[in-house]
Amino acid sequence: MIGLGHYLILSGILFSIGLVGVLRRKNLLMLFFATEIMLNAVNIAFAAISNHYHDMAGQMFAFFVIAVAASEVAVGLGLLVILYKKYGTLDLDAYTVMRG
Amino acid sequence: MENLVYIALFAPLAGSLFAALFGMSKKNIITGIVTSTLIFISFVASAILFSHVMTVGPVHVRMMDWIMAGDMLIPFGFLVDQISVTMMTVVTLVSTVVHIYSNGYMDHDKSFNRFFSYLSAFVFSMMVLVMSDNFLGLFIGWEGVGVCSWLLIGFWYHKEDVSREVNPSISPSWAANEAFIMNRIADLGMLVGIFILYWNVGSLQYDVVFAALPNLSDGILVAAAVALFIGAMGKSAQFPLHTWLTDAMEGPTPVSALIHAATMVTAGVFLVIRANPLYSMEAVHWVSYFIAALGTFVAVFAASMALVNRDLKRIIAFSTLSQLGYMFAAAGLGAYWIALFHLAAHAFFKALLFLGAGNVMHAMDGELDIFKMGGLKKVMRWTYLYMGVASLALSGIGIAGIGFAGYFSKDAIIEVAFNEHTYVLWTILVLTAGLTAFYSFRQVFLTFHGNERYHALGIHPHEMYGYVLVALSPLAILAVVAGFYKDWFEHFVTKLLPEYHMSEHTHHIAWILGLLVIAFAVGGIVLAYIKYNRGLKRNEKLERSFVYRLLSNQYYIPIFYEKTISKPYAALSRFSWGTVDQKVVDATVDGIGKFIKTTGDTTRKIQTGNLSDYLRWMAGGALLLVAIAFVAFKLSQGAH
Amino acid sequence: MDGILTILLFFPLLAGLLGFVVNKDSIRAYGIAVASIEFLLSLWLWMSFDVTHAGFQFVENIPLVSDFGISYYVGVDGISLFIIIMATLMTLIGIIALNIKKDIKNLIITLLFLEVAMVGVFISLDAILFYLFWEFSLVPMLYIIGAWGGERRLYAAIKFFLYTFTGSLIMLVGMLYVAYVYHSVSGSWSFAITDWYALILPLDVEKWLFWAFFLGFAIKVPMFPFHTWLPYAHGQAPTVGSVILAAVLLKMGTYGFIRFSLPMFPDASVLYITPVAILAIIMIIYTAMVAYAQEDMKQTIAYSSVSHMGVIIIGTFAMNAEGITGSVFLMLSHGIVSGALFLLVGSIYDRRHTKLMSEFGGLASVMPKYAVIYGIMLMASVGLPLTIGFVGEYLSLAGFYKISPIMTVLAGTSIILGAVYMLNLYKRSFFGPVTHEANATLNDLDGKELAALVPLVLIVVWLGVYPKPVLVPIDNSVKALTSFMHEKAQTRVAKATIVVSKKNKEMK
Amino acid sequence: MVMIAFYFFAVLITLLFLVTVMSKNVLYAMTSLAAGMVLISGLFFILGADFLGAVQLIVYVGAVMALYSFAMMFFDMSKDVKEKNGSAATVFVLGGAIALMLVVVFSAPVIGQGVSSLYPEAAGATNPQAVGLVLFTKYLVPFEVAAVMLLVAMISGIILAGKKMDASLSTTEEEIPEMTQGGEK
Repeated sequence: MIGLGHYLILSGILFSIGLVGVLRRKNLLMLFFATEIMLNAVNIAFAAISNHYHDMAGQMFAFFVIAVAASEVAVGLGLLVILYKKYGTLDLDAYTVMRG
Repeated sequence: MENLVYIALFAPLAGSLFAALFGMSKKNIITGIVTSTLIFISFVASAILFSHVMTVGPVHVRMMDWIMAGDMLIPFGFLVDQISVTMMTVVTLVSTVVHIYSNGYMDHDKSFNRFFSYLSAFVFSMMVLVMSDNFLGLFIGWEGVGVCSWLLIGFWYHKEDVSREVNPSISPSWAANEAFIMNRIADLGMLVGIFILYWNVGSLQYDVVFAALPNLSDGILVAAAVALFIGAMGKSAQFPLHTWLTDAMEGPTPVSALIHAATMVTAGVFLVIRANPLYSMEAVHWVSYFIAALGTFVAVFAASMALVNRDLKRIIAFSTLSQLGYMFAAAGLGAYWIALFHLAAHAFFKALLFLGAGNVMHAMDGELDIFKMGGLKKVMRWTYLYMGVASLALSGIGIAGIGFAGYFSKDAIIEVAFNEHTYVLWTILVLTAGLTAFYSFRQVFLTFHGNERYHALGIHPHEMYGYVLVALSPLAILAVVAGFYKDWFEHFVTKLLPEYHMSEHTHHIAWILGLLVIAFAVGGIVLAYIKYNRGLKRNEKLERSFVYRLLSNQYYIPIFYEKTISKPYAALSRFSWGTVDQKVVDATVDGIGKFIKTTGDTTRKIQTGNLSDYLRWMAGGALLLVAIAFVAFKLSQGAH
Repeated sequence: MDGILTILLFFPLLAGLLGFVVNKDSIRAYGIAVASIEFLLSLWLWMSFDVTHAGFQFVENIPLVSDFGISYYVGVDGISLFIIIMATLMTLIGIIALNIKKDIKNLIITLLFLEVAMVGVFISLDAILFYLFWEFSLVPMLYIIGAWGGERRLYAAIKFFLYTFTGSLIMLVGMLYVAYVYHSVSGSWSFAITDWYALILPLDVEKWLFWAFFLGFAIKVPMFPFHTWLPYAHGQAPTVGSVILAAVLLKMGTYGFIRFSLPMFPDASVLYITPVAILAIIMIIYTAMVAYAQEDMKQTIAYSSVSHMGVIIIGTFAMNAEGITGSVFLMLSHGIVSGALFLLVGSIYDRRHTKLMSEFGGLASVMPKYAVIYGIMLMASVGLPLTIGFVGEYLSLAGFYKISPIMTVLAGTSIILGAVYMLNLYKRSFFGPVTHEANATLNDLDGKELAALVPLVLIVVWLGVYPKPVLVPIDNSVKALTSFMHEKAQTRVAKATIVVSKKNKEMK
Repeated sequence: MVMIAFYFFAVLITLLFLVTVMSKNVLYAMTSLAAGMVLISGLFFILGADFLGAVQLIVYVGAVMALYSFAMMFFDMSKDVKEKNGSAATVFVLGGAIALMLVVVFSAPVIGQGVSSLYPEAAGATNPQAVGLVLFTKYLVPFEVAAVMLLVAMISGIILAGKKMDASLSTTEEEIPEMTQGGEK
């Protein structure tokens, strides 16, 4: 029988995959993809817990996560376009303005 | 009578404030006249109060509340009884004379108005001191006279500091600070005495405190007596806090006469007399004896220094110190009324002596070295007469119930010492009487007799103004006749002060004792006559001897104080500032700041500016946090 | 009048905001007008104050965050009343004596904001509100030192800010913990200090909290060894900054002890009298010596200020009405006297652009009025009877005598050492011949400076001779405080140490 | 049956996402991401969150992926992405450690006791109904806020991406300040 633990572990593995992506990739667009993976991983956990407790709060959170993700993509891509215009690349290593 | 009390008290204040209005403008004779008049009014009021106290009894007024906190209630209350009215009369009388005198003495000084403002302020403070009905009120006056003394010693503040060899007092402002600080040291003792009384009695009113004394434990009584006497030691310049008094001679001479001879310095004696119920307690017997012993020591100690001094005013200052010693000796031995009597008599003749010295100084263009004077009696006949009378009174000349003021008062003190079987003290006091006569007349002869050494300086001495000489006459008369009122005075003050009776034995041999003292005094005068009448013959060998140098350098005590107290204090201060404060305390604080800054500088390298690196750090941190949270949760679960 | 405290608090704030639109040339007059009105308002507060009543008056309590018991809770009692009046007075005097041309508009607005913070600290009866104003007061002061200060102003300003800020953070932790304990005892949140008073804490908690609060207050006072920010702040601050810093901001620390530490932790306060008193005595003697070693006139006064604060601490921990009343009174007198002394140093600095004593000498001949006022303030500073300085110093020491005679004698050396450095300063600067050419032609005090200083002289004499109108309201509140502490104390030692005065004397 | 479906989806999703993360080609990455999203909605259906699954399909697979593909047209993405992927070990250790951590946390029986349902599913209602009931009562305000947020995001996305649309892609650095100045005017 598939229990809550299965879903949570799946969610954890997917989250780690996303994290590896975030850490490994240098291309900003790829970073965005990885972020989406992490968000979705969390959504799975929410949905699973919601199902487990028969409580709608989890699903509600998942909805808001999706809303936030959508907004993030909209704004983030806008920013990416500007960055690309400015630097001509999306490579993270090119942005070192914050060097202390 | 209440109004008279207020008039006596506040007339000097009014005069001071009036003069202060003109304080920064140039000389205005009106200030001198107004302040003198107001002091005279105060004197008249005091005299009327005197007769009132004599015929009716003490007056006690309470003006208003001053400090109210917790259970402490301290009013401005004024008590005019036998002790205070005696002091009031003496103070205002001498003050009146000194004010009039100052009109002449200070007439060329550009700060004439300021001088009168200070002088009247002093009289006001002194009146507060003697009239107050509680210890803290006394303390107001106590500090007030201290400040006025500071202002007046440093009156010629513009003079520069010079080395101790040129002027032993360095400069007026230096002497003023020395006097103030030394007094402050003693004042701390006095404050502690006040605290002790307050917390054990619950009040500072004289009557309440004295009534409660029998209920207090011995330790508290001794502590209070000692603490209060420390205060008295400062104001009355008793050893070891005596050095400021001779340095205070830097002030104008009227100031020396009024403050540092007649009134302020006797405040310590006044305090002991005022607190006589405390000092008469059986428990504080040893403290009283110590007071007497210290007084006797100071008497001979100061007299010895006066023997060799060349400075006219300093000699008189040492003699003041010596006479204060006599007063403490009497008070310490329980003869309070005799101490008070000597205080009053001393005020008259010592003020006269100082003012006479002022005349000499005025004539000699400020020169004070008696080795440079001589033969002044030809040009300063009246001054010579006054100083002669005052010196006779100081030496205590008289016989068989007829004599100068000092004869009655000082003799009585010596007799008391004999009567109390303190023969060591008695011997020293008799010896000191001889020394006193010697140095007094050494000064008189060197100043007025012999060859006229001042010609070398190109000075043309002249007698003081006539009105000044007239103004001095009351003091001269009192210096002569005050002694005759001894019995009357005894009768008057012993209504309040404990009586003092000589034993039968003493009474019988009193005439022998008196004769002995007179013999010493006359001996001193004769010795001075032989040595100095013909003029000055310097004895170089003697002047180079160790004892002579010891005495003329005041036993090296001022230098000792400078070397062991002032200099180390200054060095320690600089050490505290330069090393402790800057290099330890502040450096620690800055060190913490620097540590944080260096840490920041070092860890700044993490800030590569590369987002990937930051993300890795973040992931590592998140991992750590989750791990900690998990472990902590597990542990807390395990604990339950 | 119920809203008087709110008016008192917000009037300078609004006036300060309005100040941004006032013309640069008339800003000075505007500042004086606003500060005068504020001062008159505080006098009105005193007039309407019921002197026979010991508790808080003009109380306003409006919940702000009711879930956490934070509210706009203000009120005054005899202890805070006069400190508020002094704060408004010293702001007024500071603005009158202002002698800065640079950017004066911002300076005056900053001063008005600072006034808001000062009034706020002393009227707050809610810990969060208190903390808010406590921290807020740092900002204008930081700005004053940093923008109008001397050469090392940035170092001084940052040191001042970080140092005091660190202390107050620890105090905040203490406050939050008290609130937490209150919550766990009563089940509801409250930051009202009157609620906290009623809270009886376990002894070991009291001890920890005492030190948490102590650190915040001690740095502000500043107590040895946390005092080193002060000389820098004073040395670099402009005159008006020094005046307000010395007169009012330092008092926040000692006020904190009386408002928080004593009534909230009576047992711990009694328990720690000895260590605190030893620190205070070190502070008195040591800083007096350091003051003596200074070459700079302003530094001498800065250190003397620290030394006198030691006496205030001594009085505060006397645990009887005499000492605590004395320490509150000494706060007032110290504020007025050291404020005046800083003003005086400021006037000579404006003329000569130096504060070194060796540069002066013989000033008494050249500037007699200046010398007279300086002399009066100096005498008040060394605690001469019949000046304002004596009453507080005497009562503080007298009160502490009950705790320990030996330590009182040590603390009492303040009157000797104070005389030493002050008279040394006066002698070096004012006495002797005029040695520097530049000093020979100095102008005496002008009208503006006299207008600022003469009122202070009058206050010094008035409260020295007749302190009763001020002393009685303070005393009433302090007596209520001591009897409350006595009631609340749990240990036997504390009950024995805290002296309850016999009864409240009636006002005649 | 559920078990088979779950493992099927789980394995596929994992593989697809691994492709997304590892692939050098952006097009492959995006395609596999979109596929993974679709499969996740399958998981939601299994969990009975029908409405959520539908939203997942519409929003992610429809809107977000469309946005990505449009964005890609701005960039020159036909070539493989060139990256310096240094110290891969750190990354995999970190990722692995976190995965392990999460697995341990989730598998440890530390949660689940004493949790009661805050908003229980309405009895007898279908999932979309239940969602609606909660969303428009308890979560009304957040819902509206989310709507506003989306609006703001949309407008800002348009403005950010749309600035100097006509300018060439080789815009030089100097022109950015001009842009901000232009914004101020």
